[in-house]
Amino acid sequence: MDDLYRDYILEHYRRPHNFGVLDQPTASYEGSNPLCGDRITMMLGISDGVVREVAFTGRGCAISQASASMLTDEIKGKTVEEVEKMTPEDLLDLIGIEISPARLKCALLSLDTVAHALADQASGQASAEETQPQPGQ
Amino acid sequence: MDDLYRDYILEHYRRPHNFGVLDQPTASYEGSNPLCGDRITMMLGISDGVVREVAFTGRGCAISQASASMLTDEIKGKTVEEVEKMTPEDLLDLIGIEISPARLKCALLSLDTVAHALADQASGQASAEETQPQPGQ
Amino acid sequence: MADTATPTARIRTQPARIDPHRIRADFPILATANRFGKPLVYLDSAATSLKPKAVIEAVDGYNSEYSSNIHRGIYEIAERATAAYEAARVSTARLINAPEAAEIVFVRNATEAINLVAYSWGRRNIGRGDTIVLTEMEHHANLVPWQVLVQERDGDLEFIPITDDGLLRLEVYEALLHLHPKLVAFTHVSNMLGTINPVRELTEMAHAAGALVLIDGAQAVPHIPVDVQAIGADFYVFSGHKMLGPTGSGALWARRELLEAMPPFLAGGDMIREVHLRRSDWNEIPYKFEAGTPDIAAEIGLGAAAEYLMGLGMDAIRVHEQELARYAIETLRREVPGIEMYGPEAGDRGGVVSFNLPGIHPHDVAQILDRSGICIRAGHHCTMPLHERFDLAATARASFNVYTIPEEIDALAVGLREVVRIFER
Amino acid sequence: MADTATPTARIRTQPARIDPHRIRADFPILATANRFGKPLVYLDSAATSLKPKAVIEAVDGYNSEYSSNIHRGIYEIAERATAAYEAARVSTARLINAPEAAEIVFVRNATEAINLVAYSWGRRNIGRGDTIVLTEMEHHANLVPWQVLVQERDGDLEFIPITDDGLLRLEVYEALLHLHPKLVAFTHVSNMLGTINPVRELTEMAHAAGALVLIDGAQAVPHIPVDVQAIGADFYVFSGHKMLGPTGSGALWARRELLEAMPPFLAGGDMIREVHLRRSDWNEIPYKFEAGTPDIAAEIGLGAAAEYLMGLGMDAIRVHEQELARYAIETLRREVPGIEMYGPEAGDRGGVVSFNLPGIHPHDVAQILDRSGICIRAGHHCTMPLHERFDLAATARASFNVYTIPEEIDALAVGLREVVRIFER
Ligand SMILES: Cc1ncc(COP(=O)(O)O)c(C=O)c1O
Ligand SMILES: Cc1ncc(COP(=O)(O)O)c(C=O)c1O
Repeated sequence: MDDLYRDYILEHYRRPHNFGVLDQPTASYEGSNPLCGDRITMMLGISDGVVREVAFTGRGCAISQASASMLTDEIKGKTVEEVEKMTPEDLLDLIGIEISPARLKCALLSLDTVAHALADQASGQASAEETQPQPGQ
Repeated sequence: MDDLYRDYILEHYRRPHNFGVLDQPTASYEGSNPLCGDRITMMLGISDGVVREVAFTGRGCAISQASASMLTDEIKGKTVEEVEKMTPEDLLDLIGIEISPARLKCALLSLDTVAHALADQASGQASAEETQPQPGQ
Repeated sequence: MADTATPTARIRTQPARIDPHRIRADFPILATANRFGKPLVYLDSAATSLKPKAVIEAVDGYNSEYSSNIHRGIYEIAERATAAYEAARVSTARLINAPEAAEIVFVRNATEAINLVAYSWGRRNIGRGDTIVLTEMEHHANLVPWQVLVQERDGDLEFIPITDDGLLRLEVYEALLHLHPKLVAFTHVSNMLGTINPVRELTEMAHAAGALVLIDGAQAVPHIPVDVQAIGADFYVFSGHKMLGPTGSGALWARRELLEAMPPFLAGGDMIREVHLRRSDWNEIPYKFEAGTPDIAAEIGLGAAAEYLMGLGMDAIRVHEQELARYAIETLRREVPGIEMYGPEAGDRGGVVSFNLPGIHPHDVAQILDRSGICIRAGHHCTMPLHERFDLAATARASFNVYTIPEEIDALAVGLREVVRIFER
Repeated sequence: MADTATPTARIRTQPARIDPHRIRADFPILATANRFGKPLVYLDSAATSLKPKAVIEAVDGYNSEYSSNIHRGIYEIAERATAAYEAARVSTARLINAPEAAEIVFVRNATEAINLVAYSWGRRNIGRGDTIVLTEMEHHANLVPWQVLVQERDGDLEFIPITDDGLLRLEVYEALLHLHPKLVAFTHVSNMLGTINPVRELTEMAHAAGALVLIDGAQAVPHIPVDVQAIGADFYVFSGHKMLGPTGSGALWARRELLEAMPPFLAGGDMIREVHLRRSDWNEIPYKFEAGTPDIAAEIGLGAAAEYLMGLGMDAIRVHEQELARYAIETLRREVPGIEMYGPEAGDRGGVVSFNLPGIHPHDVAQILDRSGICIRAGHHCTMPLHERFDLAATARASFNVYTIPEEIDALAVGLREVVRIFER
């Protein structure tokens, strides 16, 4: 029916993959999108440069939650380098629906949060918190 | 030719009546219209409540100078009370041309200055200076 | 829509009424359709209103017939522009029953008006330990400027809390007034809850405690009769773009003595009397506060909007929108099971209905409605603290105006059922 | 006009030229006539420009097809409005070759832009004894905000004097730079003298002395190619309404690092990231500086104006207006005996000619020209100190734009001879 709300998107939203917490994440970050009230915490378990475990918690719109669910599936088992190379376009291709400009922030929150988690880990911190800039609220 | 620049207006502008200074004015005021650069000093010689002498100096557009010239003719010999009662309409009638809103300040500067001179005299001061408020510059 | 259309007919006609169906012909945008060919169902008037032809043409007329600067030109089109601009000030003053047009300062929007007061009045009157009382339901525009001010001047903010129904708790207000605030600032109508605050009572209480009062009328002036003299307010602000006027237009009204005592805010041309290299004198009000070339076109449009509203009659507009609010609440409650709505129960409330569907994010609601041409707002509506108060991440909001018809609320109900169906499938 | 028409033909055509006669068809107002049936001869473009159809229609399109608020709506017309508003930012950035669109802050006019810098940057960076260097030829907009600032912060103003020809005295500037000013602010093109200042050189000298540079481009952006990167400026400001755009539009450009380091100016919706009752975080640039609902319609119109100007080509516009200035100076000197003109001798000057007729007040000049449909400005043009410098109470000013044709200058000459005739009769 609606292009945006295909069955698989809603399926991911209702039963998100990898939803939950890791006991000992090696990288973790809470990203948010204050305009929408979307909020996601990404937790990664990395060893030997490979993302072995991944989990997320949070609340938000179907787009942001489905995006997080699909992204976690995608990056599990990838090398950190591969994950760092992922572009917004890659994620949008993965999601497979056309996202309007107003919803881009929702769709990309998960990738943005993963990127922050990896950057923090690289610079030795963990679990910093930062909100995502808004193009006007 | 031009309604505003009738012969008698230009005549008053070129050869203003009562242009000059009084030696011993009993009331005097310098009014100005910064937007135009019009500037008029009105001097009155009052005794027994009657304006016996009047003179003005200043520079400005034809409208402001002609207005001052005609006003001084008009008030000479009048009682202070009569002069105080003069309204902008009275002065405009005297000038006898149609003044557009943008030029009203020019036309009325002389009367405004006389009113200030009389008010200052009544309150015991003399020769104060004040500029006229502008409705936007 | 057929199954929900019946209740429409039940709304009784009364003497002072507007005919929204006829009014709709005045709004060119209502003849447009979205990318799927669906007609526009615009339910986001609290964000910005649509513009009637009278306003569009006022702006157009200036731009294409007499575009020129004002207050300075000695030629025909400049005099026409000056007259139109000043006539707009008179119309704007009449709309809120200001004692004189010179007390209307034209600004870009309500936000600028509040900042003007915070900078000009606030920097001079708020010092260390001085208190400003606000409410928990303020729009960010009537909150953040005061945060910045008290932070800079070492003053304090206090907040009138609200009940779960979205009403101000007057007994707490009473107690806060014992702090002898310098200023009490509150919204006339809440843009999220629809609450219409008892502004006259709030103002009297503030004055009795020695405080000045600023009222944010952004959501009031477009919708209910406003009489600043009857209210007794000191400052009253509103935006043109929410009251059928152009973006870029708006007004600060304040009592003459206040405006005269306040230093200028923005400095530049037009607000001065005399300028020398090292000092300047200020012009008289309102020009002292209108530095530079104002938004002549927009303010002329604001005047046209004020005349349009007065032509319809603010009382009649109020009746229309109150009925719409009641109808919306009834209809959505009946047609959309599980819907949660916020704000006071019908009665005295503005034409704004905020709601949530259980388990569905408002952004998803808005996005799905968009396909059907239905425009609602989703988010925090620039009232984050109010959303925090209710522990809500976001809400969806439908808001009305003179051109809103019950059929659009029916369409919303149908759309929301569809949203639920999609998410439940 | 016949007797003065010949010289027109003498202006040679060159490759990069605009055709003002064809351009005139784009400006609906040029088809109007005054109350005596005389066609409009608009020679007051330095006060505000006329608006082409492209701009009028951009405003109209927003108002009648997709009027909605921006950055927040998830529905079609709101996305269209957001896209149009942000596209206008891109066009505006391109016009002055700004490195990125995010460095363009939309404001009402040049005046607001300068005040924004004076409040936000100035309050934080100018303290006791700090010096700001201006020039004697500044518009009040680039003078009074700095007067207010240094008075409040106990700083100092110094002024670069000008020669009798209206050129900045660089040797004095050099000396003033030894005072280690924090800021040097000057106009790019004088609105009274037509002087085009050597902005790149002035900027380099300021930077070498450790000062930041603010350039008032209100009279430059509409008329000459402007490249803020080539100039090396720190702040550059201009108004939309003088560059064929709507009133209410304008821009501050500043380097990203400066904007990011500056605190917000106006506070409210849209400029925040998160708001709590007692504290808030700011949004990223440029949104941090755009509080509340902006003048969406006007800024969209500004984008259309920028595109229109770039379509004509700023180099070609410059050639056209330079020729007009030269033609005006020649023609008036020849046709109007005794006329006094101010500013640099032809050569590198903008399309502005200020003058006086001996013994006749400029207001009378303007008033008489008005009967013939000729619009010029009379007064101090918001440059009172500059008029004091030349010991002038007022001047008359004719100023040009893309739609100005030599025939209009001929008409002015005829009109001025008529003025002289009236006053000499
Ligand atoms: C050189 C200069 N700077 C600044 C301004 C102020 O422009 P605005 O009134 O649009 O703010 C003007 C316009 O009069 C000007 O000519
Ligand atoms: C109650 C209230 N106050 C202030 C504002 C701010 O209005 P503007 O963005 O036009 O300044 C709004 C609009 O969103 C509002 O609803």
